[in-house]
Amino acid sequence: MSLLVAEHVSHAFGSTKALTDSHLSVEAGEVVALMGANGAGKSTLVKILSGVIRPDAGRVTLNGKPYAPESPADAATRGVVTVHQSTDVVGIPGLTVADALLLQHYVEKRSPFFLSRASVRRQARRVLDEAGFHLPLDRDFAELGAADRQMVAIARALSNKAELLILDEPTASLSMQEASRLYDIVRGLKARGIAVLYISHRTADLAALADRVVILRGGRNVGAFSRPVDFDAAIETMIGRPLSAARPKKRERFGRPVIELRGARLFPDSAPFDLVVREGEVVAVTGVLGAGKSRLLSSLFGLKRLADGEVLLDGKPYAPKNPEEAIAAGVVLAGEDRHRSSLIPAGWPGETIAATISLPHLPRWYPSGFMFSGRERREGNLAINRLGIKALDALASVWSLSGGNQQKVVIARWEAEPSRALLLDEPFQGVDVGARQDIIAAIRAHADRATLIATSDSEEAHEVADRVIEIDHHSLIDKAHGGENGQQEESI
Amino acid sequence: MSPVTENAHGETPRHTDVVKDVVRRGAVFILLALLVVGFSWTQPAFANINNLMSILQAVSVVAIIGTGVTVTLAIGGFDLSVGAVAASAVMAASYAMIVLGLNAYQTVPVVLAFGALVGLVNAFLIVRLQVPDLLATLSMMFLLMGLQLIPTAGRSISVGLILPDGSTASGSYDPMFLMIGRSSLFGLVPLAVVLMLLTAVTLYILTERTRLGRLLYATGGNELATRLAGANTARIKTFAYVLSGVLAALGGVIVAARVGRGDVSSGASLLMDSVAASLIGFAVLGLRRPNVLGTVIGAVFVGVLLNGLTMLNAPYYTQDFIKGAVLVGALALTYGVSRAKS
Amino acid sequence: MSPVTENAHGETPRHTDVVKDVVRRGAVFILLALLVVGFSWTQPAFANINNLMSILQAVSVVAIIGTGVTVTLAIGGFDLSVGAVAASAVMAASYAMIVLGLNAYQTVPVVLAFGALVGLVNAFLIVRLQVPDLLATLSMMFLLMGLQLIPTAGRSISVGLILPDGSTASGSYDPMFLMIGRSSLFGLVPLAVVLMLLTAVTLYILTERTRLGRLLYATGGNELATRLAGANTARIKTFAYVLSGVLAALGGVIVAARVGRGDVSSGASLLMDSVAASLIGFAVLGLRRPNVLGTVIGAVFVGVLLNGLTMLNAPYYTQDFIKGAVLVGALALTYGVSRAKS
Amino acid sequence: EGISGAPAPFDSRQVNIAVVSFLGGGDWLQAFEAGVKRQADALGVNLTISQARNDNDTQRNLVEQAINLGVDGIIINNGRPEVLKDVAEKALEKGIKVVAYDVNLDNPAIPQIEQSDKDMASLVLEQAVKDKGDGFVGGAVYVAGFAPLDRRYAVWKDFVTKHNLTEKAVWGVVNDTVPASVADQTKAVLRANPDISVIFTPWDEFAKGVKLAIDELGLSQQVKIYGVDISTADIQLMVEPDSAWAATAATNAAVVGEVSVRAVSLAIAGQSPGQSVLLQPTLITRGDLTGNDIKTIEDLQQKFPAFLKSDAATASWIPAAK
Ligand SMILES: Nc1ncnc2c1ncn2[C@@H]1O[C@H](COP(=O)(O)OP(=O)(O)OP(=O)(O)O)[C@@H](O)[C@H]1O
Ligand SMILES: Nc1ncnc2c1ncn2[C@@H]1O[C@H](COP(=O)(O)OP(=O)(O)OP(=O)(O)O)[C@@H](O)[C@H]1O
Ligand SMILES: [Mg+2]
Ligand SMILES: [Mg+2]
Repeated sequence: MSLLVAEHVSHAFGSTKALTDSHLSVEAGEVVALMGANGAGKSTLVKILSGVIRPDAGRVTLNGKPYAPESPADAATRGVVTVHQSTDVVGIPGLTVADALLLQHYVEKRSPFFLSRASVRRQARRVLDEAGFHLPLDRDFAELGAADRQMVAIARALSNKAELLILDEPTASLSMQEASRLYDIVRGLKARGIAVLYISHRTADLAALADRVVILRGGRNVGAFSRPVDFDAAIETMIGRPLSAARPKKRERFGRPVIELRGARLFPDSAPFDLVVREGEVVAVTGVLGAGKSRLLSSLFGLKRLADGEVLLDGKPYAPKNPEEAIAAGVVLAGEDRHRSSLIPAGWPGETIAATISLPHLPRWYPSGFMFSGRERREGNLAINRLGIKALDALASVWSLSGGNQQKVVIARWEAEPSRALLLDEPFQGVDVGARQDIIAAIRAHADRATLIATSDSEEAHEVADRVIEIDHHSLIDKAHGGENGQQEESI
Repeated sequence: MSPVTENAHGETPRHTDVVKDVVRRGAVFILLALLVVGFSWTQPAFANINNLMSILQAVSVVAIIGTGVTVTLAIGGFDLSVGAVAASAVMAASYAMIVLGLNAYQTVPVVLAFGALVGLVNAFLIVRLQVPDLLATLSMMFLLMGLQLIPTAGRSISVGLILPDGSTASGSYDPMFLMIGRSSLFGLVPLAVVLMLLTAVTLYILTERTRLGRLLYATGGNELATRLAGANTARIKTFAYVLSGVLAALGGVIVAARVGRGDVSSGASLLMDSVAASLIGFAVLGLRRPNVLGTVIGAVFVGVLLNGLTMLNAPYYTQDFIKGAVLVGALALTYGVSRAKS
Repeated sequence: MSPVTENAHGETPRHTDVVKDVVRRGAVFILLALLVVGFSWTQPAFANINNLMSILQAVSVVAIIGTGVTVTLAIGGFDLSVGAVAASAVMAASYAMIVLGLNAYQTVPVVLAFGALVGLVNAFLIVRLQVPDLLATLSMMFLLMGLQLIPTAGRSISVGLILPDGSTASGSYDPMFLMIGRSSLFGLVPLAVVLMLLTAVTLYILTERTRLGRLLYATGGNELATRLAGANTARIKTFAYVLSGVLAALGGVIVAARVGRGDVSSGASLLMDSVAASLIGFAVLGLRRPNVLGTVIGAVFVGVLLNGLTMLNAPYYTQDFIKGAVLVGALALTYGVSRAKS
Repeated sequence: EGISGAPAPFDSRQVNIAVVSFLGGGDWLQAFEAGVKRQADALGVNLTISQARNDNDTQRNLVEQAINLGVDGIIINNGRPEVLKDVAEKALEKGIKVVAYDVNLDNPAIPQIEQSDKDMASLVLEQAVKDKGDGFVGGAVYVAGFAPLDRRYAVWKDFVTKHNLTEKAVWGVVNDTVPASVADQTKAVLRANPDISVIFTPWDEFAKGVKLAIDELGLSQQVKIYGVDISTADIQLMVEPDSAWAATAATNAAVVGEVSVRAVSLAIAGQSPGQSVLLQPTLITRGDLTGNDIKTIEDLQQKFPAFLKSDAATASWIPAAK
């Protein structure tokens, strides 16, 4: 008997049918991968199984008994534990990391009512140790980056007595190191007979773990593959067209230097390094968690100051004090964690796709100050077509988009106007393979600017960049002369 | 095809949904219309154009101050000092004319500048020292409640005021100044109402139809994202608090011009009423967010209610009750009707 | 790490940082100590133990109501109705004894139940109808301001009250009830102060040292995350509003027992003062978040200030001014000193 | 220091007196406190003045604080008997003398000073009946819960039955902008009830609002105001050409302040001022003011000596206030 069986499940958000008559079964001790392009309905199915939303139609059984969780708490008590895609919903700004790790303990009626600082630390330490992660327990959760948040979520989920563990893009912002630790953990769970439903856009994850792959497209089941999985075929089924074999052509010659760092130090005690990014060149920076990728980009964007060294922009000294100055100088950044760094909340003016794109360009698009001309809508629709954003109209809310399409909107913002240097921090978080190609094509289409991308995924780095450099302990290890052509592993 | 484009197959919105939506968006308007019809029917004098103008005049101060509160709500803040600013502006205007002997053309700019200054100080506390907005503006409120009384040692300011040093103030209210509160355009539309409409239209356009307005809301929605998009959020927030201060001072000018003297008051009821107007504004049009149009309609709504109840000779203590009950009703309609949707 | 939240890396705290931290965490305590020393020096009667008890007694009501406000702030809400609940509780207690002839043992539970009921209604509006908290509790405030007057047609309630039907109420204040406000333990510590301390300790433990407390703060910090972790946030929020209502009613009981009659009041100053105490509490210990201990210390702080200033014969309007100025000072120290850090 | 020839303790040391007012502001309180200061200066008394701002609990606290301060005497200005009785007794137990103005603490040891609200309201309403005759149609501005207003309004109710008047409407509000808000209400009332010819305003702030409304509606010939209380600002409103404010009745608040200080001083010196000290109100009509060219309170005091001072609670050793 299957552990979990879902049949004829449908769900609509207003007029958007996120899931139509879809089905899924998971056996005990099996790792099932759920694949689908952005907006295919994966997270919607996860939310149904974890009791966040109720399906419009369909039937789910768990261990043969009807299963219709009223709430996340209900799902958890029945052994279905979920790590959600959004890292915003993991912990509480203002409370500590330890509290975030123990949030579920606080809900449990059985755990002791009174707490002390020592008991909280002790329990949190135990949760972390079980997962084998290292995190600062006393730090405010708000200070954690996306990757650390993801680790909190995973550790917390593992501490539950789960029969079915659902992981919705758990590795989106993890580097190879943490990801492989997660693989070990998942294999351990499997060995204990625990079922795992795993969602990821990284083929590496799926290749390492999946016993079976279920593919959704447009909210419907369109295929299933068993081990050994033919991922090329799976991806084709998933995006509904063959993946273009042609890799984006790497340029041989670049223009003048745009960004030059000389003797730069990210922190007073880190090693100095040089970096030059030229017109038309795309440079990717990779490195493990906390290596300093984000730090490098934010120093160039006026959010942080370099501890030492000199920066030139187009040959002239460049030291922005804030993003305003950086943008005025032509240096733009799309931050990691789009919810915090780029989007206006739902239901609030400026939540539309058009407004998300137009926010930095308002002075140029509306020089009079009055916004009567409707230019942002036109520009928004252009972007929708150019990047293949799955939306009806630019005046739709970005919150009605799936995670990957939201990310495309963020990229579209900085594609809408020319810039000298484009800085992208983890631009492919949660973006499906097809969409990644769209985005890469858009990024590479510009020969007149320099692009610097920070990503923890070296596959992605090699796919997008002319040159990949690694950062470690806050300093660059330049592999520019290494064979980036030869090094390109099979990536999707 | 993406699910989003699939609504061709999707069901057309159901009938009950449409009704719900009308109720939600129109709840306040429907209640307002019912009130007007009900009052006019029971008391014909209510629908008299002069009475309607009186209602607008009565709400003008609260509406003007309320739009300022709305702008601070839009940037994600909250200005608790508006009532005290308005109360201090009444004192300041009276002081300027009666003690300093200024005329209307000098007094009005001075008082508005005073409001702007308070806004600047609020902004300094909030933007530079990063004091939470409620906390900063609450302190400012207490500060002003005391400050307004210091120049006259706690006395109300009227003609013939005896100053702390024993001498008698020689100035008087400039008749030009009194015009602001007492004259009417074409003998029909009180100047205060004209000021309210001007403020409302200007701020409506500013907040809903300009770049700056977009940035105001963006700052309130996600300050970090707005800053990363290159906006100077510190300046935007400062603008909002200065605007709120100036509008509160303008409200004070109108009160002073109407009453013709400077009375000691804490401004607490002005604060409550203008916050109420801003908050009812959330329900107007079902927008569920601060908006200038909603604020003004919210103020008018309360004004109609109070005027009508007074005409029907409802005891004063039932008025607060009915005000609260109608508020709760409007809210239940706006928010409750479609709670399944959110 | 996000570029924006990351901290200076690796620096050991410098000496100035330590000083700054002490100033930031201790700003309110340092000011409080300075005040006490200053007042005792200029006016020896100030440091008299009876006077210190008077201060505590004077702040007890505000502190108790303030802790309720603090709990609602902790869940990310805001209860604007507490002042009106307390004012209505005074009327309800008086009505219960004078008109209905109940005794103390019946009156107190009835009044506290009334507070709980108001909290339930607030919670219903906020949790079920999803009305924004400010809006819901503001409406409730207006509702109560009117409602408290309806049973007596706007009259104050004192012995010998003439009812709307013309008869005379026969009850009177139960002396046991008056004890709540007027008696002292060991002839020294007023019962109201004991109640304040009990409330403070209970709520301190509840909010800082229990699972429920964490869930309260978690709901306020990120409701969705808390719900996804399996908590019933609707019940948590309801609990907070009911608690706030009960504490406000308790505040009202103490006021009633002190004044011995039911006078009409809007509760506006109780609201402002208890909100002020909660907000000053943010600065206490440099926590920058709502916290019960801070609220009580904030209330005491204001109480010391006002008592001392009255003893020094400062006119009331300078008291407001100084209250505001000291608030701003405490804030500037708490928030400003370390703004480079954040 | 001390006043030579005065009884103890005035001859030997600084005497401290606390004044605890229930009100928070307004012309009346200003004048009262001015009178208190004048008489205290003449006596060389050190004052602690505080206001409860209409809050019962605060007033108790302030009285307790005065006890903690160890003053010689306390003047309680307005307030509620139930609220103050036991703290006043506590003060007496500590040997502190207490006098009360306009609040009946029902204790033989506490001299009562009274401005008769009943007399004030009767004076001005009798004038109204004289002007308009029995059976006129009127309205009153009134908010319950303020003791003096309650007493004055009760007199109006008596007049309504006794003189067969019609009370068409009762309205009123107490907030930050009393005159403006009352004006808004009054306009609504007068539009709904055009037959109202008299409006009784038991507080001068109400009168200001009603006058504003009448001016805005241009009804100053048809509707007349009969009020209570007086101040320089009120006088100016009454003498305006075509003013609707026909008459008011008042005691001189400054004199009340002086009498209160004298009474508590007598008590401190062990010389009883008597259980009850009554201050007589004066009726002031618009005609009195315009006829005598009175523009300020000072003018009024010159022309109406009864308004200037009271010989209640005096003694040879108490110097007159200047
Ligand atoms: N709250 C919502 N309101 C409206 N539409 C929504 C909402 N959430 C999801 N959708 C829509 O439902 C569809 C399925 O979204 P879902 O989040 O399940 O996709 P996904 O497969 O998880 O995509 P991704 O890989 O990008 O995370 C999308 O078209 C999306 O736009
Ligand atoms: N709040 C903080 N306090 C102290 N150190 C911090 C803080 N935030 C970040 N750091 C440190 O700064 C360094 C650079 O972090 P950065 O965010 O640039 O790394 P990254 O390579 O972008 O990693 P990630 O994959 O997490 O985004 C790391 O050593 C990190 O530990
Ligand atoms: Mg998803
Ligand atoms: Mg990073």
